[in-house]
Amino acid sequence: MPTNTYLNAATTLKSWLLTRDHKRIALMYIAGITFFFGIGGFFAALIRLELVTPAGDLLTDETYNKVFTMHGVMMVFFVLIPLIPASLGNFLLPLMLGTKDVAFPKLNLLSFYVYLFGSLFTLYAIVAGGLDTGWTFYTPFSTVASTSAVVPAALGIFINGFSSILTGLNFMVTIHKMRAPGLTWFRLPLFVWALYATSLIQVLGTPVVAITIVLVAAERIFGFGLFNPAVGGDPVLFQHLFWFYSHPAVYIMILPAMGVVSEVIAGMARKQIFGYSFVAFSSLGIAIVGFLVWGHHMFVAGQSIYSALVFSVLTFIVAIPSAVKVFNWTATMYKGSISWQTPMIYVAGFIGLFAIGGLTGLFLAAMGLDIHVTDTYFIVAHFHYVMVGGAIMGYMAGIHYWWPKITGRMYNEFLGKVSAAIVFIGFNLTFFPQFIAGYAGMPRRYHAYADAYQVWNVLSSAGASILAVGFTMPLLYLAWSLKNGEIAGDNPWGAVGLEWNTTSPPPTENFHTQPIVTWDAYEYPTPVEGHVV
Amino acid sequence: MRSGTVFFPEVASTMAARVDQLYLFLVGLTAFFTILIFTMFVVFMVKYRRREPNSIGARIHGGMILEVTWSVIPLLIVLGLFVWSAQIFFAFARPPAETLNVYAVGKQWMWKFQHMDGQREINELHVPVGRSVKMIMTSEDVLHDLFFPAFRVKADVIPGRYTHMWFEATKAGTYPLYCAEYCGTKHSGMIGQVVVMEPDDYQAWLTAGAQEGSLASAGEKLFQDLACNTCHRPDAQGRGPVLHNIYGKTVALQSGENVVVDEAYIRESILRPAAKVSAGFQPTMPSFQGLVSEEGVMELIEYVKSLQGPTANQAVRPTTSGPAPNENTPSQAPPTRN
Amino acid sequence: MSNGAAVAHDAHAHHPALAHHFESLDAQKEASVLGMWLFLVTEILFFGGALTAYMIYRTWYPDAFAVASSEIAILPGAINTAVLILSSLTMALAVHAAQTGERGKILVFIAITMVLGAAFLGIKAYEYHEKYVEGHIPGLGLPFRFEEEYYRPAQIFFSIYFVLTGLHALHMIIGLGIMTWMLVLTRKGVITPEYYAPIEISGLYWHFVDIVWIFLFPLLYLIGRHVHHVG
Amino acid sequence: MSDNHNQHHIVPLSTYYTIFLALMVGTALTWWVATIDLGAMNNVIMLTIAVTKATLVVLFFMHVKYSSKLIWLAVGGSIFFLLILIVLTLNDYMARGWYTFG
Ligand code: HEA
Ligand code: HEA
Ligand code: HEC
Ligand code: CUA
Ligand SMILES: [Cu+2]
Repeated sequence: MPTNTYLNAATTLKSWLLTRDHKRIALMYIAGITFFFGIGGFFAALIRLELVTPAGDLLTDETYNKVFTMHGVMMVFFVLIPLIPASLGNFLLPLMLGTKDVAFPKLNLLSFYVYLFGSLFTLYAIVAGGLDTGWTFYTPFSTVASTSAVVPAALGIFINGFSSILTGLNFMVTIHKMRAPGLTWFRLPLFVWALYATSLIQVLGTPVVAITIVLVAAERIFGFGLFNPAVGGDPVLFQHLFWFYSHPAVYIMILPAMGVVSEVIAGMARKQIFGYSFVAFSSLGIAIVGFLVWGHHMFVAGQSIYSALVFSVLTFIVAIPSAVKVFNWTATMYKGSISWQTPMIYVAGFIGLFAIGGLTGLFLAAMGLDIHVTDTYFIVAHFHYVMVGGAIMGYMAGIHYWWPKITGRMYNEFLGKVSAAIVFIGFNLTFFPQFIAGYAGMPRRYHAYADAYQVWNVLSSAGASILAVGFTMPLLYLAWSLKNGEIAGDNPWGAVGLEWNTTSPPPTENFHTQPIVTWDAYEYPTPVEGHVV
Repeated sequence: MRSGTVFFPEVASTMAARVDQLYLFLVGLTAFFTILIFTMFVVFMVKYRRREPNSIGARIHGGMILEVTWSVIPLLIVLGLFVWSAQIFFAFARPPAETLNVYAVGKQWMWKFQHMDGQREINELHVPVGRSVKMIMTSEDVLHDLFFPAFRVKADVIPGRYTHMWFEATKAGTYPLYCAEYCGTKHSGMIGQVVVMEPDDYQAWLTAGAQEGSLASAGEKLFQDLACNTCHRPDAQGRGPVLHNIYGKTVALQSGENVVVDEAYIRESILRPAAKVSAGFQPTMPSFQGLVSEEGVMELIEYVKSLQGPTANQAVRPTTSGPAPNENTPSQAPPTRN
Repeated sequence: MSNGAAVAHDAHAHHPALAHHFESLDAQKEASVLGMWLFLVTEILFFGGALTAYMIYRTWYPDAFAVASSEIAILPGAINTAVLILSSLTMALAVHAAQTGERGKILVFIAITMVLGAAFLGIKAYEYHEKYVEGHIPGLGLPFRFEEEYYRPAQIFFSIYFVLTGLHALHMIIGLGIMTWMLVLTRKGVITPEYYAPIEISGLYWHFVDIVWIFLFPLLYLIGRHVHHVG
Repeated sequence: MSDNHNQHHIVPLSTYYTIFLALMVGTALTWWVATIDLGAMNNVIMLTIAVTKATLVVLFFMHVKYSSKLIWLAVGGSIFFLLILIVLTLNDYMARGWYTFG
């Protein structure tokens, strides 16, 4: 192990809590996000336990509603939105740009604490009465009917939003202003492009959900009636404002994962990404066109049918850049030198699951069909395929891929592959049946359901228990490797990219000498110096 | 109750098969692309697995022809899907000219249905086979959503406003109905069944169940009880406009706008008369908000709608002719709220 | 090579405000100005969400909104507009003084800016009080008084009025905090013609808040006024 | 924009005073316009004045006239996305009352 690393630069608690080092901040995020993933997963377990039988006998209906709401809130706002940008993004962005830190290190630390504060605030809301509005906070239920702790929970999400905004802002400035000499835009790794596109959404979208939350809170606290039909307000307006952010937000979740996939494929196949600029621009395309499609969540919500028409066609179009990415990745594999390490296994999983998740998105974009499937388990299956099968799988690939860089040690390859396989199997068993149950008519957010759907629910719950094992294993063997893992060396995969040009773990200043870039991304020299086959 | 196979809900409406076709096509499309891509990916992983520790991949940068191909083909596919799905959507949005109207009120946590002939039902809906049924729906509290899996149709039910949907059942039987928009504690208990009957059975059910008379006659009674008739008289001598024959007409408002008299407009006139004042009248009509329930409003509406035919002295109030109203879209732009 | 890095450090690191990861003060300033602008982008969309609600309801209830907005006295709003524009001028002058290194002037102009900001808030408080007296607060359990015809949509108008002006006032208060901090920095001699980025970006924030008001004034006070109760 | 480090541009004081005067005149003008009846043109004029005033502040007080393209892009971009929000939402409300065709 190198002697001078960011990990041993200082070891006091204070040196961690007040650090401005993007790498340490990234680690703190990883800890926080894992914690909330655990909580979200705990709620998921309760959901699946409840749904084993149709009767709804484990939890009361009130508790069940709180459970799935908190599951959705935790997973969306405190896990998936920060997941990759704040952890891997924070760690890697300056390394990939060949710079010492992000543009505003203090702001970076601040956004971590804002994240922590916001999410703990929402946790407090659970204690203070829970939240039963669903993660979507639809009015007028959330404003006039719900008796749960809507305001504290929403306030936590509001606070948390600043964290997301500040991270996005920080990254954008960093990418514009801090690139190493010679590192032009078209030499950037695709992960950086993906982070840039993500930041764009964070900066442009998050404020709108923030004001929406303010309006809901104003209605609950002061009794202002902006969405209240009783004074002539329109509940559907809330949905417009909410989805203006929350649809692009799903791309906040998937774009960074797509960036990871590009890196892992290039690194593991030791090959330039096929159609680099198409993959790069498709990220921007998704980010921008993604702002034009939010109304597809409201096809049956009472919006104008002409408006629905516009949103539908735009939704179909936004699927194209995703298709372009998938095809380019597959083409990249052609004549690669592909290593079968755990990250690559996860990427293969990502491709299959994201294809299903994305293509089922087309079912929903198809208005005439969405009428039948909206608000059923078909939707639940769709979004778990993209969010868990896509985003979480991408994260798992990335965390394994860069684990040696982050910690200087290797994880256990055998356990890695086994748990990847378990996750893949468990995942499909959990969520595939939900497509069928959904089409057969099972509504979502149901605490008790018709007997006819029980088959699918039992399968799903069985799958979830396998999935839980699959997610717990990495937690254990990764933790174990921190002390006992094999020393990784600076570039275990024999990959190119500035992050592999420094020690593992990197020094606080990231590089001992300022890198000057004279090559394109993923330009592989022969022979490659790597340790792992 | 019949709920179809474990894979499909019962196919029990004219639209269901059309929806299923699109669904099956998409299932095929998804299977095709997923298998294609996943197989290629895995095959490449095997075929080009790393054999030498130091080997690198071939230097390939990209190819324009491929990029264009795999952008344009999916684009054509999705545009085709768009057209197909939009056709189905418009068929759902456009009820046939002759429909059997049923009112539905969603309320935490039950469904109330009212038939034209006066039958009221809770969490159970009787409809005949082979006739288009139009649901005119509103909510007393929060959002709900009336969902008939067997008919492949659902629509949100929104407080303060009417939404519509229609279906034509094709097969007698009993099918589930659900609330599909989350509405609070007993959302999953807000369920019931729709009983589709052969026309004769339906007639029999109608006559057996007739209690208070038709909706319109209940409305007439309310009209008197609430003293509407003191102002709205058939002879243009009252303080308010004559309500005969106004349904479906376009009337002029004080503000200079015109508005089509449909359910939404009548509802608004009763609950918030000051919002749109008819031209030539003073806004003296009191609001009946809180004095009359959503069901009562529906009865009044049906009564006003039933006031067709000649009366004395019709020409007093200014009406302008306009396109026939389409109940599917409540009224002109701003008026859609109420 | 850590030696080389140290040498490079020495070359331009004499300025205490230069962070270790920036090449030069110029690069650092460019980054912070860009950062501030991106923050203002989020602010635009933040207010934009509420403005969207305003637009929707304005097109729904044009008459009610016109009547409701003419219940608000123009004079205080107009004075406040002038006060804010003047404060924007003094803010710009403060930045100018920072660029030319006239410390005394920076202090004076920032102080004037703050006084004007406080005056704005004072007038705003007076206006809120008027609304309270007139019974135009659509919530807090207070009685809402309005002519029957527009009773409900007027509540929506005033809800939007209070949300927008309230958030604007909150931004002013935060602005006053920032300005206080700028006074301290200037007093301490941190601000120099080489390093005045803090003043510059605080100025950007202040001007932005001014711009919001430039829109709020016609939108909330004036539009539709010619139709009803002109005065 | 005399030097390449455009951030160092110092705007002459006279510019600031001119802009200030223009803003004050604009405010007075808006008020006056509000009190006369020009039909639909009232709102158009008032909003045009507001947009002009805001543009002046952005260009001169906030130095965007002297700033890099990137800043222009940020300003333009945020307005563009705000318009998306407003236009696509309004589109729904405008079209709700339309008749279905066929
Ligand atoms: C990571 C998150 C994520 C992602 C990436 C997506 C991606 C997409 N989503 Fe999804 N979606 C959600 C998360 C996500 N979604 C969530 C959380 C909800 C529900 C929220 C709630 O109500 O609680 C939802 C709901 C949702 C709805 C609303 C349904 C309803 O409530 O009625 C719709 C409707 O159009 C939709 C569509 C799409 C489409 C078209 C894509 C596209 O971007 C997908 C593009 C990808 C592909 C198309 C696959 C790859 C391409 C190929 C394999 C090549 C072949 C391609 C073609 C032939 C086109 N989604
Ligand atoms: C990132 C997003 C995300 C993720 C990862 C998940 C993960 C899972 N989700 Fe969830 N889900 C949502 C987002 C997500 N979900 C959203 C947005 C909703 C909608 C909510 C709403 O309607 O409002 C929803 C709703 C939802 C429902 C529908 C509820 C209903 O409509 O009634 C169901 C039902 O099966 C479900 C199941 C699951 C399961 C089994 C998992 C599994 O994948 C979870 C597996 C994970 C674990 C079991 C934890 C692993 C253990 C550890 C990591 C160790 C523990 C660690 C510590 C203690 C530190 N989810
Ligand atoms: C005190 C007198 C009064 C009473 C009582 C009254 N109305 Fe009216 N109504 C009016 C007047 C005046 C108008 C026209 C002005 C307006 O549109 O508000 C009107 C308008 C209407 C309209 C709109 C007609 C059109 O052509 O635009 C309907 C529908 C209506 N009333 C129904 C009812 C019903 C139903 C009731 C009883 C529940 C009722 N009214 C009670 C005075 C009254
Ligand atoms: Cu009613 Cu759900
Ligand atoms: Cu979406």
